[in-house]
This record gives sequence, structure tokens and C-alpha cells, in this order.
Amino acid sequence: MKLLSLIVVCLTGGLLLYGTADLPDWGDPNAPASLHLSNYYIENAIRDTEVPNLVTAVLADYRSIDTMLETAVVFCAGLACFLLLRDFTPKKDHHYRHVPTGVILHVKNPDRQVIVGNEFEDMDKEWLPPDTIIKTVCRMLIPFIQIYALYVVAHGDFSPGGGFQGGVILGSSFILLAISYNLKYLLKRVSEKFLGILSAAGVLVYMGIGLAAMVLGGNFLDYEKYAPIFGEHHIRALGMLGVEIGVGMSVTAVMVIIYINIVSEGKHDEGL
Amino acid sequence: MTELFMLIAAKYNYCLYVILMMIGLYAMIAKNNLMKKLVGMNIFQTAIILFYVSIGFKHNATIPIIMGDHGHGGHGAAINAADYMNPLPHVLMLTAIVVSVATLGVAMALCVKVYQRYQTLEEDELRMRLSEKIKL
Amino acid sequence: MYWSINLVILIFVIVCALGAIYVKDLLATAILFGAYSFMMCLLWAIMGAVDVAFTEASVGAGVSTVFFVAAVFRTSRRTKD
Amino acid sequence: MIHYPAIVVIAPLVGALIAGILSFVEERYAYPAALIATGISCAAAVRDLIYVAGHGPIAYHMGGWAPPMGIEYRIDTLNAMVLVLITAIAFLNLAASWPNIKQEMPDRSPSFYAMYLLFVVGLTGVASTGDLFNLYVLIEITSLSSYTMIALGDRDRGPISALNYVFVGVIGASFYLLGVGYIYIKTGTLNMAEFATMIPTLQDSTTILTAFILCIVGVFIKMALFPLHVWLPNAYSYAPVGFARIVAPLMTKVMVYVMVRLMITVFGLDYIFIKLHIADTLVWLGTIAILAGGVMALAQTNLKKMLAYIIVCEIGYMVGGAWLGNDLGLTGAVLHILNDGLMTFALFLAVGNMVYKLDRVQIKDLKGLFAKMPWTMTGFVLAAFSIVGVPPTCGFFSKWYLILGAFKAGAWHFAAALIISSLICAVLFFKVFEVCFFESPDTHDGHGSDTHGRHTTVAIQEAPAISLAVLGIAGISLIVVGMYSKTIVVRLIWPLLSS
Repeated sequence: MKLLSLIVVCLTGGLLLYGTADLPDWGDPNAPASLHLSNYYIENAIRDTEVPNLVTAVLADYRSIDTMLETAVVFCAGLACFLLLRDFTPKKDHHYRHVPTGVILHVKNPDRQVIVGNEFEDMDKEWLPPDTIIKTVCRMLIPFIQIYALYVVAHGDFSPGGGFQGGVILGSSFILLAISYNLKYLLKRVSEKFLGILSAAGVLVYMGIGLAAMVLGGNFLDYEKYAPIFGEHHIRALGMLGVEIGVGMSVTAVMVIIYINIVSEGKHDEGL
Repeated sequence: MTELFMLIAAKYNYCLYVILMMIGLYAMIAKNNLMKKLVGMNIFQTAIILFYVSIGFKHNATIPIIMGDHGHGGHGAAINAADYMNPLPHVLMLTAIVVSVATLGVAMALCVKVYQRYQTLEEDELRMRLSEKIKL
Repeated sequence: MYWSINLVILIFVIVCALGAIYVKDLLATAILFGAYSFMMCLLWAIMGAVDVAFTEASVGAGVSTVFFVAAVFRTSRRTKD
Repeated sequence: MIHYPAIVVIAPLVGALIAGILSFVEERYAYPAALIATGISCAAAVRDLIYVAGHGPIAYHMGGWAPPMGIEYRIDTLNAMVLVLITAIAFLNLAASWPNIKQEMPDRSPSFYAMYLLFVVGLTGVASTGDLFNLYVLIEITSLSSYTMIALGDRDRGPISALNYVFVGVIGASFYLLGVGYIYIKTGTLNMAEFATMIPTLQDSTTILTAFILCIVGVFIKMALFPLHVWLPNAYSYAPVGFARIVAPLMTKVMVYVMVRLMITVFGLDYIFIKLHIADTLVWLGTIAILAGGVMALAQTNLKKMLAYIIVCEIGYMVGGAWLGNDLGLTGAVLHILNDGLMTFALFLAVGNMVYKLDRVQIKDLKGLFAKMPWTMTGFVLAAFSIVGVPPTCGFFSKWYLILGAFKAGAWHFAAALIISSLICAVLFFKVFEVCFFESPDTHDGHGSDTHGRHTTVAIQEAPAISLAVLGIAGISLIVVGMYSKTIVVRLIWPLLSS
């Protein structure tokens, strides 16, 4: 079996290598790829959209339907993890730790709830000793990660960055919170319902901007049509910023949804 | 012989993405463990992204961000297209990376679900347990 | 100047890719997979694709390694081949 | 300013998002929202068809940018027809499979509707986009949503077959992406129409040849043509019924549409048939697909698996027909996209009703089904006649064009395969009818025949009314499309081929 797959792989590899013989040289400025369309983008993007970062200009304005469908793919992945893994059966046994004495209570029937106050602390089955170093460092680190993520989303027009990267960084700050403390700690602050709605709302923001352009008479996602409302100056850059925020919202929510569902196998109780 | 070497030297980037792709394809087909197949799948997709990005590369050209005086409404000096990299492959690859992560996330969820049901991720053990299930 | 750095990084990339496939323990595969993504991010930064490098770093090296480790946590860590 | 091309794709996406939100807020309203979304999309698609049939193709510039710079949705007669097919089947299937979904996944059906609508977005987008890379993103949406929905079906085998589908689907989509990369590196453009104008100058470059082979192989993998079909039978038979009813008729047919689109508009007919010499090998591939699909279907005991192999056989029809090289063959292939979609939809509707009532689809368990479920079985028989190719139904007409094309092109092996497969389908369906009609239902198995066929009066346990109504509509549409196939061909398909 392994030998057969090796032969198949080498065969396709050889065919592709033979195909590369006719490709233009790597990196020469007048290869056909970089003559026709990209020259238009380089020369005219500044004049049309006043956005220095060409990649964001092409991403969010010239080919904005691509990015909207891209956000729909991300939303689809989040919904998929919710659909596949989430199971709503209540957990049978709970573990509580009495903080002052360190005694561990193992409550079997689910309706006897123990108030998780200052005395009792909720904990997972594979209980890890509370590592104060990790907790304090992460507690201090997370706000700065989040501010940086918002900067990346907002600053997509001028520096490399944008909705996807900022959203992922914001999402990973929540995941860091879940890893340093435990999953229930995160779920108390960021409920699953909020994440589900945020992921759908992000794509809806993107779609709303497109549909409003349609209502105002232009084609779908044509930011020029907002001029009468928001004034002529920098209108496309504003449209792109709104779109990037929508993308950032949905990517953040989806990354956290996927993490929560994979790590707790859908029961949302114990995690990494 | 030197002509062949010059040919390879001029296009070595395109030859190397094929090698990466074949590693990914081999891992997807021949590996026994489902998670290893996932790694192979991601390597396969990243290799194609490498091919796209190496299309957009131009010698002695800067990154596709137009800084400085051209920035204000384009009335500055005319922008020479040769000294900026080609932005279009970068846009396409932003989409492809996010698609590969979304597919990876869904495939991970499927692996966890398969493990929940059969307690194994090895292809041969799975086949055995599947055939057992049919007999009973 | 590009030529030499590119080749070194490409060799690292291929070594990480082969390592990620042939190592037995899945957690080691996850770490090597993160290293592979990071090397790819370096390669793209050199080739001028700054946005793509940023995305690959945050999405490839960052989040997919976390998903991988989370999935290994929920399934088994040892592999036979 | 007609916005219908955009509305067809955007309406299901808005519906999916609203259903996604509603599944957390107000679960009751998710289903009506989904119904409204597919309804709007279907109305917009019909309006599109009427407009295109009247005034010629629409070019809708997304974001207000002209084609090479921005993305353009070109709607001409071919994809207007396919769009109407997709949205009509999506709307009818949603109406019919409400009880099935409620039965199979009671706790998460609202989000299932959201995922279902995302699948419809992907399909409508694939059928209407005019940009090569945008097509890849839309293929990703369709496959991602079909991976998850397949895994929600059978508790034991669903996830494994979905995982196999993930691996094969990713290889297919990535080959297509690589083909687009090779096209882009040689021409610098991603727009289909513009690439078609550049093709004559690049006729003999190996890069364009590799690009063509990669794109076609990628589409063949997603289409489950015979040697690459391994994932299809498991995926479609273990999928939940509500979803199997839309993925079976549409997913592979939309990929055939993509292949036809690549052949006609992107690479151009003269480049394919004159420059390349692979036309007859592909006709042979189609023949092998037909025969292998038919033979494997004979060996199946599970009804759903049998229908899945019949789909593989139908794909052989279309691929073989498209590559015959003459306009009759291509007309037959395009008409077969429409007819086969309807036929498979009607078949899976009937199977869905059976599964709703019996919950087991082994052929030997279908005893006495005519007595128990008369209406479902009449729909099933009608669809079976259409697949075999009995004149009033639409299946016959597309097969007729395919056979004419085969004779004209002198591809005797293809014509022979067409006729043999009709016989095989006939044998297949009569095997099922024999079990359903003649064996009495509830006697203890084994010697049930000693009552020599006396029909005990059996209580009719019919599927819910809504599913039967939709099955009725599907059945009637089979005959109506059959009747009007001449007008469809003349008005819609021939202007396309003449251009």
C-alpha cells in the first residue's frame, strides 16, 4: 500500500515538474502575471481608494465578494463545530475543592449544586494544581493582546493586518484565558450564546454594508454609493474599515467556538 | 548540462513547491493515523499557497504598501509598477489560508467524533471495528 | 541575496514537513507542524508577501497548533506508524 | 438596474445568518426564515431565466468594478437554467424534509437549516460566478457544509465517510486551485471571459495544457467520475435524509455544469477538441463509468447505496456526452443535467419517505410497500421509469440526444453503454418493485408465500402529507419537463452552443 502511494505521488510530481518547464522565470518584473492586472491595481488603487495597503484595497474593495464568501466559510466552520460536537446532555458528576482545607468533594447527582463562592472552587476531573505564575502572567498579558488585536483590525488600511489576522489574535486571547484558568472561567465571561450571535452578526455587518449599497442604487458591495451620506472624502476607506470590523467580529467568535467545542467534546465543562 | 541547471536555477521556487505538495499528498494517502493525514492535508494546501506567493514576487521590488508622498490622493509622483510586488496573489492567498484553517477545524471536529465512537484513530483498527460492528 | 536565504529556509521547511509526518508522538507532530507554519511565514516575509506572512503566523502557527493540541488532548497521543 | 444575479446568491446567505442567530434566540422561527430565504432566491432565479431568455446574458459587476478588476457574475441561458433547478429543488426539499429533520436531529435542527442554506449559497454561487478564484471559494463553501451535514447522519458510519470525503474533496479543490494558479501565471487575469480572449494566442504552451488537466482532474474528483468516485456511495447513503435529497441531485450535477462551463466559455471548444487529443479517451472513461456504476449498483442490498451507484452511472452519461465533440452530444449532456437532477430528487424524496416510516432501507425489508405506502411508491415508480428512459418522462429525451450524438460522432461503444445501462437500470428497479409489490408485507418471514398472494388488507402508513405533496410536484415536473424538452433545447441550449 505504501509503495503504491509512493509511485502515484512520484508520478504526479514528475508530471507537475515537467509542467513547470514552460513557466516564466521566478521574480522577473515583466512576467505575464505581473503585467496586466496587477499594474492596474498598483497604479490606480491609491487614486480610487486612498488606502496605502494595496492588499487590503484589493481584498476589501475590488474583490470584496471574495472576502464576504470567505467570511461565510469561517462562519460555516464555526457552525459546523457547533453542530457536530455540541451535546446538551447534563454532566453526571461534579468536582469541587474546598479552598481553605484542600478537601475535594465529588458530587454525584447533578441536582445537588454547591455554590462556587469564596470557599468552594469548581474544578475539572484532571485537576491541575493552581499555578499562580501562569494565572497572574496571563491575567496581565491578555488585555494587551486584545488591544493589539483591535489595533491590527483597525490599522489594516495602512500596515499589514486586517480583519482576519486581528480576529484570530483576539480569539486566541480568549483561548489563552481558557487555557490559563479553566474552560468554565471563560464560559462565565463569554457565553456560548454570545459567541454564536457574534459570529453571525459579523457576516451580517459585512452583508448589511453590501445590501445598503444595493438599496442606494449601486451594485452589491459598491462603497461609492455611500457618498451622499458619509461625504465624498475617503468614502471607500470607510467602507473597507466597516467591512474589516465585520470580518474581525465573526473570525474572533468562530475561533473561540471551534476551540471550546473541540477541547470539551461539546459538553462545555472541562477543557485543556 | 549548464542549460538545465540555469533552467532550474531560474525557476527553483516552482520546483520546490512540487516537492512539498508531494510530501503532503504522500502523507494523506499512506499514513495510517487520521491526524497525520490532517497534517498532510495542511502541508498540501500550504504548498499551493507557496506557489501562488512565488508568482507575485519581483526582484528588487518592495512590499505592496505605497508609503510616503504618493499617499495623498495620488497627485504625488507617478507610481512605477515595477518596484512594487504584485498584490493580487497575496489577496488570493489570504483567502486560501483561512479556508485551510476552516477545513482543518471541521476535520478536527470529525476526528474527535470518530474517536468518541470507536476509541481509535488508526485506519486499520477502524476498519476492523467497522467490520465487527456489521457482523453483530 | 534572496537566493541563499530562500534556500536555507526552504530546507528547514522540508525538514519540518518530513519530521511532522514521520515522528510517532502526536504532540511532537503538533509542535513540528507549528514550526513548519512558522518557517513558511518566514519564507513569505522574505518573498515580500507581508500580509500573507502575518496571517500564516497568527492563523497557521498560532491557532491551528492550538486546535491540533486540543484535538490530541481529546483523542489518543500515540500512533502506530 | 437588475440585481437578480446578486439576490439569488445573497438571499440564502442572509437566511443562513438569520437562522444561525435564531437558533440561539428563538428556535421556532429558524425554519420559516429558511423557507422565505429559499423562496426569494427561487423567485429571483426564475426572474433571471425569463430576463436572460429574452434579452441575452447579464453581466453583473460586483462592487461596481469592471470585469478584469472586479468580480463579475455572468448569467447566460446555461446557468440561468441550472440556477432555477438548484433553487427550485432547494425550496421544495426544505418544504418536504421538515418531518425528517425533526425526527433525525431534534435538538439542533435550527442550525441544520443554517448549514443547509449555506450549502444552497455555495451551489447558487458556483452556478453564477464568472471569476475563476471566486469559483474555488464557492466550491469550498459547498464542500465544507456538505462535510458536516454528511457526518450528522448515521451515528456509526457518518463521521468516517465524511472524513474520507474531506480528504478527497480537499485534494480535488486544491488541484482546481493549482490549475487556476497556472492560468494566472500565464495570462495575469482571473476572469473567465477575458481568459477566453487570451487563449488563441497561447494555444501550444504546456502551462495552459497543465492548467487544463489540473482543473479538469479537480472537477472530476469533485464530480465522482468512475475511477475517482470512491467517496460518493458511503457519503450519500450515510447522510441524513433531509440533506441526501439535495446533495444527491445537485452537488455532482453542478460540478458537471462547471466542467461544461470550463469547456465552452473558459477554454473554448476549438482549443479542447482540435488542440487536445483527449476527447475520445474521456468518452471511453464515460463508458467505463456507466458500465461500472450499473454493475456495482446491481450488487447492492441497501437501496440508498444502489441509488448512489446509479448517480455514478449518470455522471458517466454526462461526461461521455459532453466530450463526444458534436453539438448533439453537448445538448444531451446539458439537458441531462436538468433531467437527472429532477429524477434523482424525486427518487431520494421517495426514499426519504420510506426511511421516515420504516427506518431501514435494506431492499429485503421493503416487503409489501405498495400496500403500505401507495403514493410514495407511485412517485418512486415514475422516477424509476424516468431513469430507465420511458418516453413521456424527461429521462428519455436527454438519453435520446446522447444516443444521437454518439451515432453522429461514431462512438459506438458509448451508444452501446447507454443502451446497456438502461437495461441494467430496468433490472435494478424491477428487482425493487418485485420485493415491494409481490411479497406480502407482515407475514412472518420465510414461508410467507403459502397464502399464495392473497392481499391482506394492510393499514396504509403513509408519509406526512407535505412530503407526498412535494413528491407529487416532482413527479409532475418530470413529465412536464419531458414534454417541453424540445422548447428547452431550442430556446436555451442551442443559442448557447451557436455562440
